[in-house]
Amino acid sequence: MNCQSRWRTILSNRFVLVPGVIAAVVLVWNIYVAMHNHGVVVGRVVDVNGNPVADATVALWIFNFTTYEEKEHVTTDARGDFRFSNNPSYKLQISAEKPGVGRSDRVPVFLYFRSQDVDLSSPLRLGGN
Amino acid sequence: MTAIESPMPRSVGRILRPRTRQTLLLWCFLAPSLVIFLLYRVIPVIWNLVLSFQYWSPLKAAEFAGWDHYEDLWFDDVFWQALWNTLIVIASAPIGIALALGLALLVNADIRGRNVYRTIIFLSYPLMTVAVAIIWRWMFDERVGLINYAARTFDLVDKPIPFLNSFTWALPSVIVANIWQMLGFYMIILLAGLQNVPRELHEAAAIDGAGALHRFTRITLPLIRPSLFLAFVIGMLNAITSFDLVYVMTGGGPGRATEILVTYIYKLGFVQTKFDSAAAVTIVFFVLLISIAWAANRFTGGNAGAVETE
Amino acid sequence: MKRRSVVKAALTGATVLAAPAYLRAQSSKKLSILTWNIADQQELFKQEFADFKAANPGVEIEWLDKKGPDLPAFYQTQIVAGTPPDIVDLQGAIWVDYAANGGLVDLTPYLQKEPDVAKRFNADYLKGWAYQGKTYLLPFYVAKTLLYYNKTMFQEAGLAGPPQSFDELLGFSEKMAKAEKTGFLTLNFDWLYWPLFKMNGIELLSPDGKKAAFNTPQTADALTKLAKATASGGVNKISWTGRWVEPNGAFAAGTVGMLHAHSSSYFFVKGQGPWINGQTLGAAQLPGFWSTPTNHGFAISKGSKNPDLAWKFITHVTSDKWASAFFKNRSVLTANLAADNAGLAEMEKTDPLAAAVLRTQIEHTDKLTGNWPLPYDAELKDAFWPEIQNAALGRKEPQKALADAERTVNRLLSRKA
Amino acid sequence: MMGRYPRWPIHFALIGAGIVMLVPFYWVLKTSVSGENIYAYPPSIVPRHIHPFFYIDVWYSIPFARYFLNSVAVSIIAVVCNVAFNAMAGYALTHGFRGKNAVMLLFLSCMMVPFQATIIPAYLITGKLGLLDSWLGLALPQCSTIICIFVFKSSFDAVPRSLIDAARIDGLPEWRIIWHIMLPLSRSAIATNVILAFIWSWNNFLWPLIMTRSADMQTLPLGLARFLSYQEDTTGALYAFCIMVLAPGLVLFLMAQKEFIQGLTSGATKG
Repeated sequence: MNCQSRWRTILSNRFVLVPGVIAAVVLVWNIYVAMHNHGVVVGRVVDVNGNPVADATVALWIFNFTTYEEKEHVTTDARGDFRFSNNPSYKLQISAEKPGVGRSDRVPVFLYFRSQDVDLSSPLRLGGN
Repeated sequence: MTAIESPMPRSVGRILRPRTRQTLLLWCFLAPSLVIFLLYRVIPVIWNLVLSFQYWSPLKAAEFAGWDHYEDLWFDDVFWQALWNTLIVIASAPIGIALALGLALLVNADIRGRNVYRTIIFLSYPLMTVAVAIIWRWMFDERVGLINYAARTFDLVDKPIPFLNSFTWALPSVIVANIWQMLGFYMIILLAGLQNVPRELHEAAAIDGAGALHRFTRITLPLIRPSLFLAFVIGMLNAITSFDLVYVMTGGGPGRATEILVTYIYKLGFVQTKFDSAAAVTIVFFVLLISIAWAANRFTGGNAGAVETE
Repeated sequence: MKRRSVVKAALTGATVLAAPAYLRAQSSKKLSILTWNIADQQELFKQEFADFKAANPGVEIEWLDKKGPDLPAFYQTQIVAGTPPDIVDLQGAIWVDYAANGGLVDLTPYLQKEPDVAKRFNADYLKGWAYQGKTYLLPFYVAKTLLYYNKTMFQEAGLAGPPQSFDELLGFSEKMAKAEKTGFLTLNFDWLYWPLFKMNGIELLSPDGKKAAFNTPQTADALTKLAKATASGGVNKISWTGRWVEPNGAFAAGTVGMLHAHSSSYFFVKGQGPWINGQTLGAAQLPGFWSTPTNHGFAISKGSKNPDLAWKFITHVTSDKWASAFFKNRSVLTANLAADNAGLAEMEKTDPLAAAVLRTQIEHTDKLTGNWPLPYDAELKDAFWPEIQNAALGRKEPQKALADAERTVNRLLSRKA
Repeated sequence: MMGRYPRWPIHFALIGAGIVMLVPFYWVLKTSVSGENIYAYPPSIVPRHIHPFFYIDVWYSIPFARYFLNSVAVSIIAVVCNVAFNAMAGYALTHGFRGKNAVMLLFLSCMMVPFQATIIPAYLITGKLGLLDSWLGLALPQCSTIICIFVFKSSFDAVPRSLIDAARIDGLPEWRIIWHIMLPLSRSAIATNVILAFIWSWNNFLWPLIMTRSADMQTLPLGLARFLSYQEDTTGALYAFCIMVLAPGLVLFLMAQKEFIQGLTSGATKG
């Protein structure tokens, strides 16, 4: 069956193997991206000693070329969670504020691709100032 | 090697093709390359030649200028400084070639992993010159550069050396960066030459008691002269290709310390919009390179074909 | 010869396929704009183009952006090829050469037809773009040199506030020069160092611009003082050898008492110097309030096919509305009076330090220097500056350096007359 | 040659040379991954917190995919034309004919022309050909290089004459001789030409800068100029871009380096 062995030699040839592997990785990555880019950003706001803060206003800053500009406001629900639904950018800053309780400084969030769905691991802490 | 020059045997020629048809075909094979060199090398040189005898600017009509531009160059000490720096850059090529010859000899010795060494040393050549310039501009930085940091940790020097900002160190630093990038390419060309030195010659000489140095100078050097000449020609062209390196690393500064002819041509033409004097400098530079190549060719004894087989 | 015809067919096919994109999209009214190294304002330009297209239907706008050193090469090649971009953003004095050679459209008739356009701008800055009585550019964004000073180093050396005279400036820098700390540092490209000479009453050229006028005892005295201060470490050597990254990087490292540079240095230095805030950085005018501008303006190329449309576009882009949007985006002065005042007022609230720096850019605009409208400005700079550099670094006696500079400058002026 | 000598001094010297060659690469990679400001002092040898976000920054802030496509298209055209034209010219030069020395001198002197001085005439000529702002126009100046013509010439000279004469006697037309005899024997010279042509067209900076007018015809090196411009600072994004521009050239070189080294070694210069 020399045509099979011929195929095997062609496939194992460096010039076919390396570009083939690269193309496969790119394809898998694009599929993963297509499944995860709805622009959802989920997180929680807590106060200085750790318990959640209800209806604090959370601001989403998106990156446009050189500066961050404020795009959207959302308020946290009873359990202190907040959710943005259409974040277009790959680099964000998020800040939370509640009059009387305090403000958090702007937390930078870096994503792997545009509008990647992300659940913020560490909560936003409202500082005393 | 047999002399290739001999024309085809008389008898065979008559059967296949009349000679004129054969030469016509050869010219067709040469045609595409010739057209490209004509369009992008020969015509521009003629354009520059014509321009160097005129007062010409993109917006004004041209008028005959005679030898004025060449005369201006004679009195222009920036031109002489740039010419001197260019000659230094060309003279630095043999240093790079000598280093590369040393490395080629080492890599040519039958040791394990010599392919890995060869690849590592050649790695710097595919890099973009602009990227090389950025890296080395940072390496030579006075305050935070790696070279000053290493020199201070091994306290070779008490005060950091301002490499790119000092009139004495700027040009050597640019040459070091240039050699770093070209080392791999020189080594590969010299390695090509070394491969063709037949091994038996060395064994025979060794038996006769010739020392390593003696064998090197008597056998290896003469036989790799064509590759040395090719490496020198490419090294000489560095005076042209290191435009990006000088332009990004030092911009010709400090003062005129690293101004080479090709950056001066670019500045004259595009910054001072004096295309006619830039053309004059181009022609002088072109004649200079041709004469150096002719002299080098004569010195190394090979004939015009750098890689000629004789 | 079958083979050659095949090759010929392939070549013609390739040329048709590869016909240049912008020729195919040739429409009746087409505007092309070449900007100088400002690709970061892509979003703002998109909005401006859309707004302009809404007001003038059927117009195609092509936007090109080139880095500083590359723009002249691209622009002049396009001029020679006869397809220059209609509008070009030019920096410093490079426009004078094009204007003197008849490469730019004279805007004075347009300004006379619409007098309110001229009234928008700061008159001193607008005057900077006049050559032989004709105005050739409208201001896009402007900057001029000011004196940044490191307040902590000033307190350490027991100095109250910024120096008021040349000798005080050198005295302060001597006091602050200890170990690797230095007192004063200036940028040196595009005549930015010239106020140091102007405050000593030194003129570069005779009033008619035909002869060098700088070879005087005052200049020799000032140059000797600068050389002595450089030798003793008062003046940092990078002033004479650095370009952009080196001087700003040195000041950002916090080891330099004073930096003489224009407002865009502030954002570079702030990015690299975490120590910089309202208490540690002061911004003031140089003694004598002299300063060298380094401005950007819009010019219309002579080869443009519809100059009137180009004029409408540059008045549109420099209108109060878009100038203030530009100020807000890039926090830089546009010489548009309404936009600058509104922008500065608003910035005082958000970033007072930046506002203090930018306010210096519109004060004492009657004392602008170092911008002689000469068609051979680049050559004059290359003839004069190397000698000052040699003298300041102590490689040449000041008197000899000035004599050599005078000879080369006079030879240049005689050739150009 | 150095049979009897101990091995370790050779390895020691080569490792030293290797370090000198690799240190700049390592520093660029370290800065592009960790991103602490390169002007921070003292410089840290090992990168502290490693993150890939500079590469993502580069991917989105310039149209990287479009620039990459342009660069690849121009390089393919340049490499294909380069190999074809150089092989033909190299083959022609193996034969003696009347104008041969004149052509050799012309080729050698063409190498000496500084490209910076030929920008305007080259642009005008490309304009007249109607190839402005197009892939073919970008690739045309690189469609033939003289060094590679000589590499082909010497590898064709290495082919024994008897083979060619035998083929001629059998009545093979000229181009069939090349296709079936000459080229297979100089596969390594082709590899040399492919690698060198790819490197030179991929890293070409000044010609695309002058030639391209519309933003979507620009090649990768021009993107670097953009990073150098308004982000004059030296954060990781600039170095990440250097790595991303460098990577394709390296991958191609590592893949084809066996033939490439052999090409330069066996074919280039017959002693």
